[in-house]
Amino acid sequence: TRAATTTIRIGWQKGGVLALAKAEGALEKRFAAKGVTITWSEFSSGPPLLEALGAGALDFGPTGDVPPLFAQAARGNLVYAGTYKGSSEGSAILVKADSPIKTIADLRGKKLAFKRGSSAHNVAVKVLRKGGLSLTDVTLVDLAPPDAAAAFKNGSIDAWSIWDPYTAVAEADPQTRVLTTAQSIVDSWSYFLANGDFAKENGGLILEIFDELAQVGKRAQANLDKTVPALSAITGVPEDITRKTLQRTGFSLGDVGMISDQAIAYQQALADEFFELKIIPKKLTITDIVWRPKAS
Amino acid sequence: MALADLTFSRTLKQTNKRIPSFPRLDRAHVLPLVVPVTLIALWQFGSSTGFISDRIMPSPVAVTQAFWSEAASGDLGHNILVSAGRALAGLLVGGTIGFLLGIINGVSKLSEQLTDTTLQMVRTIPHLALIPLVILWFGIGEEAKLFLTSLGVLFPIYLNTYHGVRNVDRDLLEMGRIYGMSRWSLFRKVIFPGALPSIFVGLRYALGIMWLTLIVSESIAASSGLGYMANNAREFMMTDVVVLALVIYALLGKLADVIARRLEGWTLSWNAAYQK
Amino acid sequence: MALADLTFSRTLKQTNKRIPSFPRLDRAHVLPLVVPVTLIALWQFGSSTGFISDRIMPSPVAVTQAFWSEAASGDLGHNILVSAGRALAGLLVGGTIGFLLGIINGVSKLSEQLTDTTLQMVRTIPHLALIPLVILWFGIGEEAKLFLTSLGVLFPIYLNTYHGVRNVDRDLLEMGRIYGMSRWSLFRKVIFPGALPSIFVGLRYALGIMWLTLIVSESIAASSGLGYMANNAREFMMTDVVVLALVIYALLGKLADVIARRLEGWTLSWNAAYQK
Amino acid sequence: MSLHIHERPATSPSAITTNGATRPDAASTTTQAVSLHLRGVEKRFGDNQVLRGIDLDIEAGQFVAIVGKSGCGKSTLLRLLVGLDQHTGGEIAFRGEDGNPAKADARIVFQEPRLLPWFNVAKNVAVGLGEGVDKDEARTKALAALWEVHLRNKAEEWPSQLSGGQRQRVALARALVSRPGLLVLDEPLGALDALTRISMQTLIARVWRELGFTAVLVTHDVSEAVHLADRVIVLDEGRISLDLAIPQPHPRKHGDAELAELEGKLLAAILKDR
Amino acid sequence: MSLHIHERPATSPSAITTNGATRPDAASTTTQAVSLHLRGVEKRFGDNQVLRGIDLDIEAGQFVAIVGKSGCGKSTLLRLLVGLDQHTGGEIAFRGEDGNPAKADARIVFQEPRLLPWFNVAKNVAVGLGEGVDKDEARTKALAALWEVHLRNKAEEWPSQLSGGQRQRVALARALVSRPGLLVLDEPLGALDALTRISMQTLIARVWRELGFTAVLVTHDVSEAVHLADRVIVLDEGRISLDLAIPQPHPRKHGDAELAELEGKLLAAILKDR
Ligand SMILES: Nc1ncnc2c1ncn2[C@@H]1O[C@H](COP(=O)(O)OP(=O)(O)OP(=O)(O)O)[C@@H](O)[C@H]1O
Ligand SMILES: Nc1ncnc2c1ncn2[C@@H]1O[C@H](COP(=O)(O)OP(=O)(O)OP(=O)(O)O)[C@@H](O)[C@H]1O
Ligand SMILES: [Mg+2]
Ligand SMILES: [Mg+2]
Repeated sequence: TRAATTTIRIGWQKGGVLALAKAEGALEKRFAAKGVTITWSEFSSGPPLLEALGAGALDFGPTGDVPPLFAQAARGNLVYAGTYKGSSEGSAILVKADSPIKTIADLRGKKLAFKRGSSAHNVAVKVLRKGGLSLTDVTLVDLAPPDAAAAFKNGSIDAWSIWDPYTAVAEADPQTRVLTTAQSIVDSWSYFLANGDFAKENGGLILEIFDELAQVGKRAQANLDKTVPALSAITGVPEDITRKTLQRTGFSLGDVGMISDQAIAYQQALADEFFELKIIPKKLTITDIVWRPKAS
Repeated sequence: MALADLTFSRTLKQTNKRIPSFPRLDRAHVLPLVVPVTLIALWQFGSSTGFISDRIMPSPVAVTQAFWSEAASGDLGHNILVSAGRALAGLLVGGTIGFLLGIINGVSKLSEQLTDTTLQMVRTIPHLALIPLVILWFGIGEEAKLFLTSLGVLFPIYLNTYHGVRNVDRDLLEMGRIYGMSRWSLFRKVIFPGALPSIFVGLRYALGIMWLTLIVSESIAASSGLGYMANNAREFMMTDVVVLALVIYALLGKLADVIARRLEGWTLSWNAAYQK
Repeated sequence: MALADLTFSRTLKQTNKRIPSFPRLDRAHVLPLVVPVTLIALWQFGSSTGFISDRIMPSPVAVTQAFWSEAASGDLGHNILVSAGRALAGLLVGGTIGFLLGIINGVSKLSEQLTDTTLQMVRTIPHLALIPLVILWFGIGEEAKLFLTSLGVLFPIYLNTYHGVRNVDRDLLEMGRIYGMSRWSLFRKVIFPGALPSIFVGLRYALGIMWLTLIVSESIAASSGLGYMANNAREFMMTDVVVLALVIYALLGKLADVIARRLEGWTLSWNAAYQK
Repeated sequence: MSLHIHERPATSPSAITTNGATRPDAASTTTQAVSLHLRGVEKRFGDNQVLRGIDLDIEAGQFVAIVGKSGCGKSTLLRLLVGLDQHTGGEIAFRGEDGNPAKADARIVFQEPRLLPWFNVAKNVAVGLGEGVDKDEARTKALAALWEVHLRNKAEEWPSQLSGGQRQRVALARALVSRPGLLVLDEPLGALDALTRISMQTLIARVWRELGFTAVLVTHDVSEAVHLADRVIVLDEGRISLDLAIPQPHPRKHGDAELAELEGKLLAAILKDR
Repeated sequence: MSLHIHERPATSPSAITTNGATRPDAASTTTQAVSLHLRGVEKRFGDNQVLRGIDLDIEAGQFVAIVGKSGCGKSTLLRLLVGLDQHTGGEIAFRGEDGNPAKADARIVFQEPRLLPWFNVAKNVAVGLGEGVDKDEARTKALAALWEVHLRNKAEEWPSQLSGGQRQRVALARALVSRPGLLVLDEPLGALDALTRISMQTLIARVWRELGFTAVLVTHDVSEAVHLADRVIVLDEGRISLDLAIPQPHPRKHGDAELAELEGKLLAAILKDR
């Protein structure tokens, strides 16, 4: 057995409740009495964060819905620990304002860009299906958000499946049009994941993190005038755009909690679908890597 | 021991000749294999006994299996071919530009003073940092990849061509003038062959850098190629494929080097240093 | 004109001396600035007139503004300092290892045959492809960055040290033996100073590569450093900051080169080629 | 031609037996030697006046050696003669054997052979023919010139495969292949060992006798000057300080007591203030 | 000492006036010269038998020159004498001036000066003292040795700042600074121009007369051999083909008719089948 944990290594991405907690030093304060310190590592997207988490270089961090599927398929040593919810409105398919693409069906044969293995992948699959298309009906372009933004700007791609805050940033440009958001197409589940070993031994700490995050989130959502500049300072995203992302339908920073059966079912359905589409190489059982606090 | 090896090298050669059971040629061929083979054996041993967790490093057997499955599906061959095509195109474009710049700057003081400093500064810009601009300028197609690879190849060829031309024996140049060579003859008969050994050094550096740049450029919206395979494997955390990609890069690097050396030995047959 | 410049360089020097209004020294200092200044002027002109869309390329003024705002917030200075610290640490570790390997392989035939091929193959592995393994081995902290930067710096230093030692004048080595030098003396008085010019070439290559590797290693979970700044600007398409980062990379590369040359000129004062 | 004070047989006996082949046709053409006329020739590099007024007449077909201390201006003078540099004062004129002004048509051989390492021996010699010569013709002439320096059988080798003396012979063949009226030699044997030097001296003497060009040789080796030249000129601080005729008939023997005496005399003149 | 056939003054007059300084103390120690005794010495490299049985006795303090065609084994013999290679047959012995077996204590000077370009002249000379010598003492001795070769005033320069002849003089000083009993010279002047060579010959002759070591000189230049040595040995195909005494007294003059004759004789012997 290991000595009691004295450090929690948290991976974070710009935005979200974790960024706010970092800015406030809330977790540090919470754990100071226990002698536990927090270290922060910044990631630009979910996959590299899970890469580090699965490799044991991190203890705890947030991602979207799709990245954990790949991490599980790759046998990374990680578990689903909790959920948070964003707004499906923040995920969208974008086209140029003057684009001839007016409906989802118009995407047939066009170049659609998104990062493979990101939540935008899922959005693309489901939006296309709604329009009567499948992934094979469009030309897929695998681009990370920064590269896709550049490619979108100069017209190298016709459509772009993307999430907030990139959506909001792009929307601010008058030359951009939202073809459709993911609202009522995709559920906006996001997850907190933990390293498997860490979760096994530090269930208590994880529960406390959730408790703290929920408090920080509720406070922040209630006081957007303070939250917006704080978040904007962290991310470098302009304040008006930050405000817009925080005010999307259904969005709540305080919506942090333990993983629910509903989320597990959603995630299992997603895994099955992606396996059928041959996006992931094997059939996954989500409950295999769901962490539950030990009854004690 | 060590220094003796160097200073008594003549004596050593002598000695080796006299041990027929361990001839020099074989020794030179076998010794370089000792370290890699030992490492791989240890690695497999460690993996089999569980001493090296396959989380940290997939076993050689796993990598070999990854190789077979990638090779069997035809993906591996296809990816290598695609990358090789991109590499060659970049080598051709970047190499030509670097070569011409090197010749011009080597021959003209004015052009050198005008452009050398600029080129030297551009040289230190990381390709990774250039990607957003490259996408803005060239989009996400093959042009962007060609641009990046060419840029990577350009500088070693430029630098070495330039130095090669600069260091062409001044006595030979004067000789050319004395015998009334035209400018074109002077270039063809004196400057170019004189700079050739140095250009080959540049080529070998360029071949190394070529693969390095390729993986960066293949992170832009590629759907095939070695870089795509490596980037993809990383994203889906398939460590066996990651290691496979590394091994293939190493082998390709070695192959390119061997080809360059052959070419060198063949073109520079007049040079005693390249005669075996 | 061009060829004449080269072959008649003696005469040219003569001629320049006789034009007092345009002395040689100034010309050598001014000419290298002509191309960059012209380019920047054209670029600004193009941006101002809208000929170059700021989508494609932010104007020099925008880049300068980005510089001021980054500098004023203290971020820029901080990022440069952090990166410089990482670069130096990598240079120290990788440089030392490369230097030692180069000396050992240069001096011992056995060690060279055992390790050189392996090293040459490892050399061609792209750092970007190594990242997943580096994370597995070293995590995401400074160790991982140090490892990558060291690896990048190691090979140019190794290669050039090795060749430097190999090419030490055999006559001088024999001389050392004749006069009964101990191994340490032979190293200190003959081998090391003889290899030094080549080691400096390696150092200059290494300094170039140092920044290139740094940006790759700073893409691993960094929250400060130049690479972080560049990657971050890339994420949010702040092209002005992207270009600013490029300019800073170019300047830092130039600076490192100037420092290396100074060091070179100072250490190699005995060498006629380095005397001005 | 009438100026030559030594016999020049149409075909030298030594030439016929070399390499067991008969003399190639192309080589039988002899040369239109030129005479040199220098009046008050000066040369300065910036503030440094190297030549301070040289008056010198060299008959067509004569062999003149120039000796003198290092830095006294010997190479500078030679470079003026072949037009590699321009003189800053005085006059240099060339006349044909008929006495009319003529083109210099000069060739120079340096201490270093300056062969192109990436051309074989025959192609190196062909460089001496200049531009625009038909390939077959160039090769024929090159082989003939190689025959003259006894290297016909090395035509296909790389320069790196030759000894120092052989390389210098290739350089000589290259200089002679175009049948120049004036051959200028700047310490051509300075880098060779003493024994090779002696056999090269014999070779140069023979080729000169056969082809009849005007020869100007710069050397540090007084015994070499005395052995080869009709006339030895001592240069000192940019001026001619001694002009000594060597009347002995060609070919000359090593160990000749009279030559040894002339050599001692010249050495004394050169080294007087060393 | 009694063996020397020429006078060796305790202090040579030329030495006192050089550089306007008096001779430094450290240089006044003379040498314990050794005699050499070779019996049937053989050397083969693989199948190539280079030396085929050399019998040779050289008295302590004698100056012997070895001449012969390129590749006849001269350098090989010298390398055996200084222990740079091992002979494969026969015997090599050294005796002190008292007749007892002695350590060779030999030094060698090559055609290339082999100076360390990154050490100044004085430090290069100090290398000749070997390891573990006190720094101040090393410097004193080095300066004294430089004084002997008339380069005291160049002690702080880089080798690259010297002329070829000066560099070779530094190499000589380095070889002599430890007062070896035997000095072996392998074409030491081969790379120098003829005039510099002549003044270097004078210098070598003088140093040898002053210090009294045994000297073995390999040279291609027969006139150099004749000018310097008590005895000239011709090597041919690994054997001694001629052993000629040069009885003329030292110092010798250039242009001497008797020396010229001996030179002609030696040349004929060496070049007989060229
Ligand atoms: N291109 C040049 N520019 C300036 N000075 C020169 C140039 N060429 C020669 N000199 C100077 O002219 C002088 C004579 O040089 P030159 O080469 O003619 O001497 P030399 O007699 O050939 O000497 P050596 O016997 O060493 O070859 C020297 O002082 C040299 O520095
Ligand atoms: N280390 C060696 N290994 C094999 N052969 C050698 C070696 N050293 C010399 N030889 C051979 O021994 C022969 C004599 O060489 P050596 O250097 O003694 O000749 P040399 O008389 O000094 O010639 P030169 O006048 O050209 O200097 C040559 O055939 C040479 O190839
Ligand atoms: Mg000269
Ligand atoms: Mg020899």
